Amino acid sequence: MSLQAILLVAAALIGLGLYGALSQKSFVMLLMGLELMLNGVLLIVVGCWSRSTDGDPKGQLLAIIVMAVMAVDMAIGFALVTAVYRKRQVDVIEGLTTMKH
Amino acid sequence: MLWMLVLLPMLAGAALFAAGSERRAWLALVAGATMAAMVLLATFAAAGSWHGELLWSPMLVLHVALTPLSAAVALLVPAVALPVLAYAAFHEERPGLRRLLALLLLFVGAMELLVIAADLLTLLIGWELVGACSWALIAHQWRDASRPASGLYASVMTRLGDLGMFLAAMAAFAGSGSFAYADLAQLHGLPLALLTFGLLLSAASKSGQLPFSPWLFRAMAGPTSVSALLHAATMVAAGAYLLARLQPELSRVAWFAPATIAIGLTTALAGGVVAIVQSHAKKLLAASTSAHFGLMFIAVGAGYPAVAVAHLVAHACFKAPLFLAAGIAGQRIDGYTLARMRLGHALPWVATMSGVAALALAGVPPLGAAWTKEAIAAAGGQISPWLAAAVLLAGGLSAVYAARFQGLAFGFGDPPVQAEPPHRIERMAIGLLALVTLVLSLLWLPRIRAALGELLGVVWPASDALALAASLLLAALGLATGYLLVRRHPMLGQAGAPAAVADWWGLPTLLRMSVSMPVLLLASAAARADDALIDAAPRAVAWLGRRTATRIARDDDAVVDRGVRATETFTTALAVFGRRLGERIADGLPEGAAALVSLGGLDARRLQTGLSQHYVAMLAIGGALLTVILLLGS
Amino acid sequence: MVSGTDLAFWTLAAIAIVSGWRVFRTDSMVRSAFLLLLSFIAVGLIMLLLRAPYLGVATIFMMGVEMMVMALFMVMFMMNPAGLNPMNMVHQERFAIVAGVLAFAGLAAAVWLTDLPHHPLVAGRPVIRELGMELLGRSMLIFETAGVTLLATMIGTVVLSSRSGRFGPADAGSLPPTMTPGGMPAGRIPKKRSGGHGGHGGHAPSAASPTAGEPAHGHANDHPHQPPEHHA
Amino acid sequence: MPWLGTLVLLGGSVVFVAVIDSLAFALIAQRPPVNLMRDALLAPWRAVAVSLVRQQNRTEHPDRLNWALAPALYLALAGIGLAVVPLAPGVAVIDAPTTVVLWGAVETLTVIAVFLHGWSANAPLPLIGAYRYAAMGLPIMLLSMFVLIGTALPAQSLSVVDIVASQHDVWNVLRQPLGLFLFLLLGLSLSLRGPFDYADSADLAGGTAGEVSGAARLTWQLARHAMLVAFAAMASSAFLGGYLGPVRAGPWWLALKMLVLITLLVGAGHSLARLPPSRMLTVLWTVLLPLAFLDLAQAGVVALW
Amino acid sequence: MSALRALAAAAPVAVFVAVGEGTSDRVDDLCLRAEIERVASPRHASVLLVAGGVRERDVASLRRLHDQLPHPRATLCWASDIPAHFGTPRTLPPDAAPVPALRELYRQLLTGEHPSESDLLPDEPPAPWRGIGEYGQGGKGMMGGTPYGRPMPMTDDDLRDGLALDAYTLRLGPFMPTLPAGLVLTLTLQGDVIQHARMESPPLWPAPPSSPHAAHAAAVREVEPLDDSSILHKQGSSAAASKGSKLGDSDATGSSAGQRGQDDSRYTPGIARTLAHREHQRAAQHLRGVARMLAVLELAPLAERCRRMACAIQHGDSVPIAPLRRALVRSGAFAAIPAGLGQLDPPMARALGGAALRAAGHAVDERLYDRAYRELNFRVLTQRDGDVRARLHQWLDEAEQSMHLASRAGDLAPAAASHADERDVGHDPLPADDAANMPAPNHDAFATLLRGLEWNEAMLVINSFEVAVLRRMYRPPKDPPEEAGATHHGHAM
Repeated sequence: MSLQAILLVAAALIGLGLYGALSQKSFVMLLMGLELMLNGVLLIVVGCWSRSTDGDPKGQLLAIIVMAVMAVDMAIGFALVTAVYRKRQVDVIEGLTTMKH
Repeated sequence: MLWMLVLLPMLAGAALFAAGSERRAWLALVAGATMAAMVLLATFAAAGSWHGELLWSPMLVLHVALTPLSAAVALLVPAVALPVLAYAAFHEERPGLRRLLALLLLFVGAMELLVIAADLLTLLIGWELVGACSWALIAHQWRDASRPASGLYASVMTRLGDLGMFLAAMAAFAGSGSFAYADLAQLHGLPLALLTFGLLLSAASKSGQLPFSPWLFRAMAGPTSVSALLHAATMVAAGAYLLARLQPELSRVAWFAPATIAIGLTTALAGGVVAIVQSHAKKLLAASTSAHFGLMFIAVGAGYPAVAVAHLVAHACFKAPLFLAAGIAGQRIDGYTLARMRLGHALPWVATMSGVAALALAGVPPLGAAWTKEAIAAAGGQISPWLAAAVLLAGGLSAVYAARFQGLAFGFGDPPVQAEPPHRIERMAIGLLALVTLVLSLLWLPRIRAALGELLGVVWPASDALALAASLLLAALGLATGYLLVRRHPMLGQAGAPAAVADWWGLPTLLRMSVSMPVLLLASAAARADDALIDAAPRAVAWLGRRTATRIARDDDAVVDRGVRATETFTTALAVFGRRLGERIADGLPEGAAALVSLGGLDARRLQTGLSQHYVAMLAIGGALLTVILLLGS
Repeated sequence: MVSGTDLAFWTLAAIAIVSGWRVFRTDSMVRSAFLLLLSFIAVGLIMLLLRAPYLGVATIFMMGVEMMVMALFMVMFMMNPAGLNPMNMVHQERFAIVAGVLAFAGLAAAVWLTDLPHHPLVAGRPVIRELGMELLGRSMLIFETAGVTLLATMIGTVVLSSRSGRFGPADAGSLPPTMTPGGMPAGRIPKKRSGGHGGHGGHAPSAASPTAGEPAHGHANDHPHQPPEHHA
Repeated sequence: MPWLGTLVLLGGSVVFVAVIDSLAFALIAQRPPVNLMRDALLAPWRAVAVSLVRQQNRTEHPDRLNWALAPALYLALAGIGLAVVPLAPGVAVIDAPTTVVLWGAVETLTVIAVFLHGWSANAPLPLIGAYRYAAMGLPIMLLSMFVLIGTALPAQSLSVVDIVASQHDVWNVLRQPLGLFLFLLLGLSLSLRGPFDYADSADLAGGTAGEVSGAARLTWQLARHAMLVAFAAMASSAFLGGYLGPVRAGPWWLALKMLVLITLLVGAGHSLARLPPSRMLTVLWTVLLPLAFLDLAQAGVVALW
Repeated sequence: MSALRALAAAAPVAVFVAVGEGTSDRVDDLCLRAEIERVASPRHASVLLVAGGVRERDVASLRRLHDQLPHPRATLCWASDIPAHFGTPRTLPPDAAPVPALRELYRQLLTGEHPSESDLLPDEPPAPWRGIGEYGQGGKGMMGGTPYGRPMPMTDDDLRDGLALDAYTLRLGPFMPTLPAGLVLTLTLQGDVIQHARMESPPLWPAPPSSPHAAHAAAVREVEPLDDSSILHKQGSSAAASKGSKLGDSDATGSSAGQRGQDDSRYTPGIARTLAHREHQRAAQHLRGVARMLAVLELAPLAERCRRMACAIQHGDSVPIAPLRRALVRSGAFAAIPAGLGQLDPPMARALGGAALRAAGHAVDERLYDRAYRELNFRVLTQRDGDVRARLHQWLDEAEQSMHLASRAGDLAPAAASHADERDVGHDPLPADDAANMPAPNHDAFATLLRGLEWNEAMLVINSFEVAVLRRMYRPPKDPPEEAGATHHGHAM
């Protein structure tokens, strides 16, 4: 279980997340994609913390901060989806075509 | 503190010039006070034997010190300057009076520096300052063109002498590594010789000895007080004082004594004769000054510098009032021709004072001047009896022209000449000086002489009765001939051979012929050569340039015209070409660019699909590019 | 020699990656949400293997709640939450695949090339105590800031998602999307929305695109009528 | 050893729960006392037999994987919940340093299990049951976590083993009396009982379990009882000192406390009315959560003191 | 038969009851028996009991209900003729005791003697699932309507939040145990919030019409032989205390006849419509209402206790209501019901009448005009705010008052059974659909009451009305409801 293996797994998760974020039509699935990428990031943080800093508490703090980011990201994402849905009643990315000047 | 002696007059002069008001009394008061202070300071300095040095640079240190001889002269200079300055404040005309008195004060300071100098460098500085002051003072009335010319003539002649001083200073430094007088003892051989030659040359030029004596006559162009102070009492004395000061060191050179005696004797005799036949009052006195300094040279050459200094003091005391009197007389008849003076009746007080001075000039005992003349004779006698005789002869000559001066200037002329009496201060000045001359007669008292000798630390030369008697005889003989000359030949020296002799035996013309003429010829020849040869090249070049310019101009017309025509045809062709193709290009480019931009704009707009997934995609691409760049960059 | 933890790590990694991949491939949205949860649980367990007990379990704990909410949102907003009515919910598929692969390749290359340090955490270290001291000790500010950020997020989400906004109801004038641009809103006649249009009264269900609900001259509170000459 | 002990405890307790459940129902319903005890004792086994005999039905297009996963997950979570509890000093199946957080994770995943159970049936009433339980599950889980943190304070550790050890001289229920009451509410919600039974409620005709029959329904009921057992174990460990007891500490004290709590909960389950969901949510968020904060603060003060 | 099946056979029979016309009360009493267990969902049942006559429009629902039971399953039609193409269920004449039949049927089912009945309907969706879109999705209009038979949720603005989410139209069948028997609703839900409610068909009377002048003794008789004495069996000891008789715990069939005989003298239904009897009926009726409310409040044991008391009272025992009220207060039932839920405004209350009217504060009761009651200085009990909680209190108070009146009334036969009074007792002699000629309330009371409520609150409101009041709320649809078979394939329940 070398750090290289961990980071490779995390890279795979991030790649999958990116694939998901780019390919999915619906906003919520886009959020899922981002969440998966953050999952990869979380694994990286904990992996590096465990394998290289031999227990520096700041590593764990960073992991907690990443988790906080995931929470905030999801919360704001859902709020925006709701707001957009109220306004446009659309939950598919194609529905929003006004984001240009 | 000794430096105060130098700085006080200089600062007073500067202050006087900067802020002084034009009122004569105020100027006289300031000058007088300064001189009185200097006299006091000099006495203290002499008493306390002060000395001082100024560190100019690690190598160059200016030393000043007082030996008994220099103390005496240092005391003499302000003493004589006091009455002369007062006289000048009231005698000279008003315009430029502040400049005159300031320069006189500056001169007194410089003279003091020269006197108290203890090393050649300080001496050189004082020597140069004094020369400059003399040039400035001679050319005081610079509005009259001849005065500056005379000033220049005088300063050039003395500068030639000064070169000797520079030579001496360099030799001293080369030899002993420092300028101090004390170190001069270490010199020997060539440097010592060079030093002696330099000093002797400069002393001779400064004291108006032959062959440099004619500049004194040109110096008489300055105002009377200048002539009195500089060209009689002090500046001219610098040369004699220098030799007296350094006589112990210089006498180690074998040829120093005879050379000095030779110069002194010839000048004394020649000067005496010139003075006798001179018809101009001030020039007569100037010739007499040269003569008496010749006597001082003889005394130094004989090995008795003290005697030279004593005679210097005496000479200053009786020559100054003579000049002052001549000044007054000259002012009255508006000219200095002796024959026209005869002011005995008009200026009785001045005449008497002048008489006392004339007697001293003549060397009539019991005046001090006589004793000093006798001392010189005695000193000369030490060398050889013939020298003593020559000295006495010179003394006789002085008696002659003393009588002639007194008789002509202040004799009793047939038609009584009317002139208003001089200002009270002028009379006081002449009176003071005459009084000092009388005080000097105390020298005759052996005790006073011994005390003075012991004070100065010198041994007076033994004077024998025979010499004394001979001098008395000669003096009486002189007075008589003078009287006769006045009576019979009052116009002597104004025409014919005596006129030529009167002008230093034609020495100025000789000098002119031998020195200035060749130099001028050489200069003009060089100028011509320069014009002929050196200028030829640039002229040729200029000529050549003009020729080519003309040819170019000619060709130019042909070429240029053809060129113009060619360009004209070319431009028309170009225009035609332009109209056809150029227009298209000129318009095509901007329109094409505009089209491109609008196309790009359209594409860019198409890029903005409004669909956020496309934006996310672009973000991803951007991120990738960024990482690639970062990777490439690292 | 493959040790127990390595075996566990590789199985969990496989679970995480496969479930991560299946998240975007399943039709049923609720399943994809809980597949993501499975992926997170796998990562959490890996963290346990990496001797970060608190972080692992906390991840599972937090992600459980989050995925629950995610599933509810999926059901709320997605047209086909149970995936019974297969529809294509994917766009720019190829590009996404390429991007994903490239990202993975790039990161993998980076990982592969750098020589990573290897001094694993010693077993006995009181990791949780240190974390506690750190959170409420030296990095108290960071921790509190994160807390305040979460508070701000809560407030933000409420404001964003609530109906009543400062400038009138958030859904004023919103109409269901039309099947064809400019077509009739799908499935129902848009009745006058309660908080919707101001004084203009119910608008006839003319075949008007949602943006051109009103006749040309009429004012529209938030649907400015595009002038006809505006060609796309 | 801990494995065996925990399994025996689980099995025995589940049977006890089933018996107490039917006995409490009969007593509260004031049934004629004829062979009441016999029926109550036999009721669990009979229900098992009936379920096993019956065919497992299918609805239309259910989410078959999740439908099977839900009861299994629910039972597994109950198992994990119980495994966390120490039977004797230092003796617990899972003795990780963060077992309290693990218990939190169990609570969270229980909500997901019940939601999945309701969602997978692809029928309206179970779906409504799933929604309502999801709404209820989260606040109650928050409530319980605050209270548990309260118990972790004196132990200065997140491990249940340490928490029990910290109650050597004074039980946590004395340190924070309010904590046990609030924690018990969680028990009702976790095991879908009485006032907190929003998932399998009667007004939804069985709720999430309405469309389930046969073995699946059996595992679901079994899981419900197992979760109640796990909760009782956790509650008694966290608040009543687990295996600690006056004469000699040992697993019997734990068992006794669990049985008391189980009886209390089953009785409350059958005799307390259920508020409508919106009203219950208001009570939870505005009354019970602040109470939980107060309790946590009080526990903190006690711990600091 | 394997040990497992033997053990299963010993368990109480899991019965799902499809309540028909006028049998609701007797079914409640029946289910008090220990031998059978009434289950909430057909999935948990082994035997489908069809009690009473099933209306024509409910037969389709019955068929779907039948297919929802898991194998091994069997059907027992009790006191009802076999509905059209309903397979070969076992039938039972109305006067036969259902419980032993049920046990026997169940035993045979387990032993395999009685084969598990097969499905009545083909097991595939009304229309093929395949959509017309290239991905197999979507019918014509993607949104709304009922593409190929499945009710496709349509987006509609939520009442409370205006968020246009899926509004799901649900048809709650006649056999929903929570709802009064026979009531069919069409609800449009967002989540569990009711956007729109409509009563498709009114609930069935819970008991056969027993009004003296309309149905004669035959009709009453038709009900009487029902072996409800066995129901007494389940009555709790406390209820029996008042009566003093110790209910034997012997097997149901044997002793019931005896017991019934025992209290015949006191309670001769139908012959002397004594005031006591009618008050007992009223009290029982109210208690059954309370029981249904408690079931919704998840207080199943108390509900069963309440039903047992109702059964006892209906058979003439005077059971004290106070302990029940105390138990209710202790269980927090009143506190649980939110204040102001299902509040009736005066016009609606007047239109609906009955206990609901009195709960709304209007002292309107036929009994006031009855001389007998006046002699017993009868006072009309009213509540104040007319919401669900008030109605619950009203039921309890009236039940207690009725018991009090019954105990004091002795054999005083009411001089004139006023027509209006009987109506509110619930035994409405009028034919099922006579509501049409009643002054229909001016607007759809049912829809306004339920609009915006959550599911739980809606159930509380529906169950807070007697069947008579609910029937008055029923407003027949203007155009004939398209009853065509497979269209509204709503949920079978």
